[in-house]
Amino acid sequence: MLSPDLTVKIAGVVLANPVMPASGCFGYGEEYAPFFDLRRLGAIVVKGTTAEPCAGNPPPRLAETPGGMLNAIGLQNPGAVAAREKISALWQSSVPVIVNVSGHSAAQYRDVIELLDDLAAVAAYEINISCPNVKAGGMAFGTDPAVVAGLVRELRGATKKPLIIKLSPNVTDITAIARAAEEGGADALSLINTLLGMAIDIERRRPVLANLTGGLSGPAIKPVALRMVWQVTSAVEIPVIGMGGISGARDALEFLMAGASAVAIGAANFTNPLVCPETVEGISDYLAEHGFASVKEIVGLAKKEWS
Amino acid sequence: MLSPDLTVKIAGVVLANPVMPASGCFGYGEEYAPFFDLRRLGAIVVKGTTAEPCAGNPPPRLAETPGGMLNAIGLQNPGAVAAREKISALWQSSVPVIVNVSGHSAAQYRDVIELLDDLAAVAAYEINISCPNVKAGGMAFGTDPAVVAGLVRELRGATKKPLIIKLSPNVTDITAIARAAEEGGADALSLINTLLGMAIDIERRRPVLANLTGGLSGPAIKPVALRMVWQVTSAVEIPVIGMGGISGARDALEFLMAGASAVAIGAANFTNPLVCPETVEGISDYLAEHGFASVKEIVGLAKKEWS
Amino acid sequence: MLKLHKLKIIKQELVAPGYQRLTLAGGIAALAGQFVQVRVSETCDPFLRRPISVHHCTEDRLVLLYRTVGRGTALLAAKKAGETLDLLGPLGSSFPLTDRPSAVVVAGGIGAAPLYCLLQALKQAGKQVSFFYGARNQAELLLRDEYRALVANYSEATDDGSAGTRAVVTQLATPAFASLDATVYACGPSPMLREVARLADYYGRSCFVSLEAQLACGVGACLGCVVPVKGQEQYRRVCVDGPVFAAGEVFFC
Amino acid sequence: MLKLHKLKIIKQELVAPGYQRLTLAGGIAALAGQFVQVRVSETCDPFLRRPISVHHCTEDRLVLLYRTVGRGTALLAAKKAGETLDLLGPLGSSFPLTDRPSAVVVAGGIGAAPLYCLLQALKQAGKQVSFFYGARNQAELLLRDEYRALVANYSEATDDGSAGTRAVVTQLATPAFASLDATVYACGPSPMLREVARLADYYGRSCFVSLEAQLACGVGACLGCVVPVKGQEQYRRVCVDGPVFAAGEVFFC
Ligand SMILES: Cc1cc2nc3c(=O)[nH]c(=O)nc-3n(C[C@H](O)[C@H](O)[C@H](O)COP(=O)(O)OP(=O)(O)OC[C@H]3O[C@@H](n4cnc5c(N)ncnc54)[C@H](O)[C@@H]3O)c2cc1C
Ligand SMILES: Cc1cc2nc3c(=O)[nH]c(=O)nc-3n(C[C@H](O)[C@H](O)[C@H](O)COP(=O)(O)OP(=O)(O)OC[C@H]3O[C@@H](n4cnc5c(N)ncnc54)[C@H](O)[C@@H]3O)c2cc1C
Ligand SMILES: Cc1cc2nc3c(=O)[nH]c(=O)nc-3n(C[C@H](O)[C@H](O)[C@H](O)COP(=O)(O)O)c2cc1C
Ligand SMILES: Cc1cc2nc3c(=O)[nH]c(=O)nc-3n(C[C@H](O)[C@H](O)[C@H](O)COP(=O)(O)O)c2cc1C
Ligand code: FES
Ligand code: FES
Repeated sequence: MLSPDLTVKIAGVVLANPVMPASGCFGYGEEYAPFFDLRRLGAIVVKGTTAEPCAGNPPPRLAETPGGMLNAIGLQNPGAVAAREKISALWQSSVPVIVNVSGHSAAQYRDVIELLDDLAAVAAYEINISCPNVKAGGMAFGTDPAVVAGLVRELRGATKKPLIIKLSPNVTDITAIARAAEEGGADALSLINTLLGMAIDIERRRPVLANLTGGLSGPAIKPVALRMVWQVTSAVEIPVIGMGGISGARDALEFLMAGASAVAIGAANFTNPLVCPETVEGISDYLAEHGFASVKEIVGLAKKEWS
Repeated sequence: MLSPDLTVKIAGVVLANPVMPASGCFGYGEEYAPFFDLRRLGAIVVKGTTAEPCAGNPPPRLAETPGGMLNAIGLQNPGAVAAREKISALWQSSVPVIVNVSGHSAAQYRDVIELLDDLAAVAAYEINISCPNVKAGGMAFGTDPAVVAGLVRELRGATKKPLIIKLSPNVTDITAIARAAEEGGADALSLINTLLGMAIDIERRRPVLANLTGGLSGPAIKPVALRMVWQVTSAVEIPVIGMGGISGARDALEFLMAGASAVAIGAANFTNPLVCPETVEGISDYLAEHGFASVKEIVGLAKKEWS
Repeated sequence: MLKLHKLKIIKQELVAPGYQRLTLAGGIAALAGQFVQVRVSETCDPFLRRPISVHHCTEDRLVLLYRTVGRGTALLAAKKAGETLDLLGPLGSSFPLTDRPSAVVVAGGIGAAPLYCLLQALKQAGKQVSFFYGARNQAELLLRDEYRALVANYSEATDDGSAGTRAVVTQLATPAFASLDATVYACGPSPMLREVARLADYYGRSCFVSLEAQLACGVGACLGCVVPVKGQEQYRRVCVDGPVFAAGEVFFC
Repeated sequence: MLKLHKLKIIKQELVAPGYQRLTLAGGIAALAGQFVQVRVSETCDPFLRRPISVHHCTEDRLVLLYRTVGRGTALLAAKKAGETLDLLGPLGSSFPLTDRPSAVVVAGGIGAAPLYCLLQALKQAGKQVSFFYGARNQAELLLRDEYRALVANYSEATDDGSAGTRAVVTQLATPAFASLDATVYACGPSPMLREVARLADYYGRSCFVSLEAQLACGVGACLGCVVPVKGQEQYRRVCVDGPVFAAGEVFFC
């Protein structure tokens, strides 16, 4: 039997398979390189990168929750200049690198792009308009369609590379934001970022996280993520990278069938460092067993069967 | 040692303790009566009741998810007239009965109240403006502050009994909705209802629920619920009944410390039919061990310690 | 007060690859067709209890027979003698005995589990019982000798012919539907039940089937497990109105 | 390729009420102070791995010593000989050996776990070692004979005086800080470490402490486990930059 074709094309970039680690959960790749050959990934999405170095939030930054976790990292990163080196090193692995771009203003997003745009290593930008842990406005971008359209339009003018807009789930109608990003010129969308949550330590009688609130990720959020991927892929024409609670091939297949063209895996890397390559294999096995020649055949399949 | 005072007052109603089953998870009480003495509850919130009998959604209506479950019951209930009997029967137990009221229009909510308002058994109404499983508009009420304020104002004119407004978490800014309900004349708020989610069966390649989407509940949603309770109790003066993922006293204490004056327990009843009375005892034990004379002392405690 | 039990596991046996028989200390006075809701994990994943029929029940023993199909049943299968099992029950409706002198009982695969209890009750009531036991292959015909010992007429059907007749079990049972003045009872996969219901209707036999559905509460409170029932405006709950229904009520179109 | 192990459990011993020693087959070449990330459940609750220090490690054995404090460690304690444990490691920094001729090692409670490895290394390197072991009571002074056998000077402190001196362990150790030309090593609760750091600073001893934090990835990727470090603009990660830090770096205000 021929092995199924796993390639997908997102925003003009061809990926060898539809599986990538999610931003912030895989550093710049170096930490997971000892566990498996990174060339088994469809792409690598690196940590949220800002123009200037960013210290992030004070600790505690983590809390475990039922079926998931809260994080309030607050975009700790070495800044775009230092990130150049890490990105270039990563590229040696020949896997497309997607740079997650963060900022507190349109100008700051633009700065990151300008500092990185000459790097051949950068295959695309993922514009994080949805980080719930940055107080100065990160969330604001993600919740107002007009602001989103304007930001995307502005960044569209700053680079020829593909722009993937990463959406916040903490909104009443994610399809409105998705359409705004599409109108602004986005090449693709990523969803979902984390749900805004919190935890309280009843012995210390105070919030667990120094930042008060944090972003909820992991299996717990999968049903919400899947619903939003279904809704958004019905509302826009551009491809969607689906994520939120994926911890293996069965979850990934749900997202693909809901309409995602590719998937990203975040928190599950922490439980199982091999989750990404195992998911690639699991998807391939499913396709082979069920007689699909290409992963593209199952994208949105649950919708087609849904009258 | 004196046992701690567990009484709380919500919307003018005195409850013997701050724990009640959440609407839709406890029927009209009869199913759980064989497991424990219902008088151990602070209140009983009954199934969402509509003016006319309602068949609800076709099956399948349930899907298990990581740390939780999806439901798309669609408000199956016998209608307000038939509910009168069940409510009266329940009242024999002497525990305040809160009737969860649902509808597709302001007039329908009003009808339910008119059909029940003479019943002494009804201690308060919980107005469900947030059911994600009713297509004809249930959600719409819950997502627009102006509509919420208008609805509450109208219902305020229809009854002298306390009105508890139950909010949807599927919004960008729940504090705006909460303030609107307060302005409209709400006596208290309940939050959260379920998060909108879905699941796909990858073998059958179609959504698991006949209704496509369903409401996510259970431990998985606790961090989101807790965050919203914290936010809302900072934004309004009226008391809040907190719920979402509570499965025992430790969870309930988190909600109380976040600012909730009482808590409701939904899906956890399915796993542990004794979860409500066990939670009452666990709260009492915690108060005694930590030297609190009354549960009211810990309401919002995590906020006070939070500078 | 009632229905919530913590029973000690006496025996956990692998009766065939992928099939377990679990013996618990303590009786719960269940009727044939009723089930229990088993808590398989102390954690919130899996979140819900798992419904398992009462296979056999005495004053001081409860026996479950189950197939390991997913995570919940795998966790159940991993529990060992000496551990305690948290369960609710007995829950749901039971198979009614009728005034017919004989009974035709049709089992498909693990659907045989609750029918063991029923065969005992029928035997006790002095009924003439014909039992038709279908499975994919010989290995999945569980506890054959024990079932055989309870009935007057015992027949087997397998998909691959590795035991009994190579046929679907309803085909094998058809002559009995035609010839016997019997009440029909069945448990198994849905297509099998539908065919049993059709045959019973055709031959004018009263017929009871046990249904499955995804449950949450198991006690009638959540309204999650419903099926449409003939002539009823409201859906009925599998967990309290069933799992045993008159076949004509639930297979009607 | 590296670091992900599935090791067979050889022994699971209760060494004191609430404390377990777990012996695994297979060596992972860990240094004193390093830890492993243990997967305690196959399900998503608890979701994260649990960090446990390497207590003892040979070519073909890995030994962990841990306290059962919550659900994760309870699940770990429930695992039995013959089962397999999924773990990542060795992870993190280790206790450095210095050119000082002697060492003062201070353990608070279960903080003793990684110090066993260190005491072995110090012994092997021919250092003169004074070990101060503090706990709430005698029962929580784990494996006393084994620790005692590794060191020249062994002293105990308990909160209730049920063994050794009734004192906090840092009080007991203070004279050694003053008199010995030693490197100081410590692991235990944060207030104890802070006091050790203060004493070491006061007496001019170089000092290394092992910190705890809530971890997620354990490999440096998530930036969740950070602590502020003196003179550094960026926070440092406990899981890769630590858990062992120079005391002055992390206790500086
Ligand atoms: C009233 C009742 C009585 C039952 N009695 C028995 C019994 O005596 N012995 C026995 O082996 N099983 C019995 N079942 C079925 C049993 O409950 C399921 O097999 C079990 O819940 C599966 O749990 P799991 O976690 O192992 O599988 P999951 O991981 O939940 O699912 C594994 C696979 O099984 C399928 N599945 C899950 N639940 C069901 C279901 N209820 N019906 C059909 N397919 C399902 C899923 O779609 C999935 O493909 C009964 C079910 C009901 C409703
Ligand atoms: C690098 C490192 C090495 C460690 N080595 C050991 C070891 O060798 N032996 C050992 O017994 N423990 C060790 N620990 C601590 C151990 O990881 C925790 O006790 C464990 O994760 C608790 O898990 P749980 O699920 O049982 O408890 P939880 O249910 O998660 O928590 C129970 C209670 O313990 C507290 N708690 C949880 N984690 C920690 C923590 N990391 N530090 C302090 N309090 C915590 C919680 O706040 C809660 O009050 C180490 C921790 C780190 C970071
Ligand atoms: C520790 C951590 C750090 C994260 N950092 C970022 C980030 O820098 N930029 C971003 O866009 N998303 C970030 N995310 C969100 C993830 O990329 C992902 O959208 C989310 O976690 C949902 O996926 P999951 O459930 O598989 O983790 C972070 C998530 C986690 C858990
Ligand atoms: C099966 C089921 C039915 C529900 N029905 C209703 C309802 O009729 N009206 C309502 O306001 N909320 C309903 N809810 C929502 C719950 O009352 C509660 O707000 C939600 O489940 C979150 O709490 P939990 O996580 O403890 O379940 C229902 C929830 C479940 C699981
Ligand atoms: S499972 Fe809840 S009503 Fe049947
Ligand atoms: S736990 Fe992830 S960086 Fe330390």
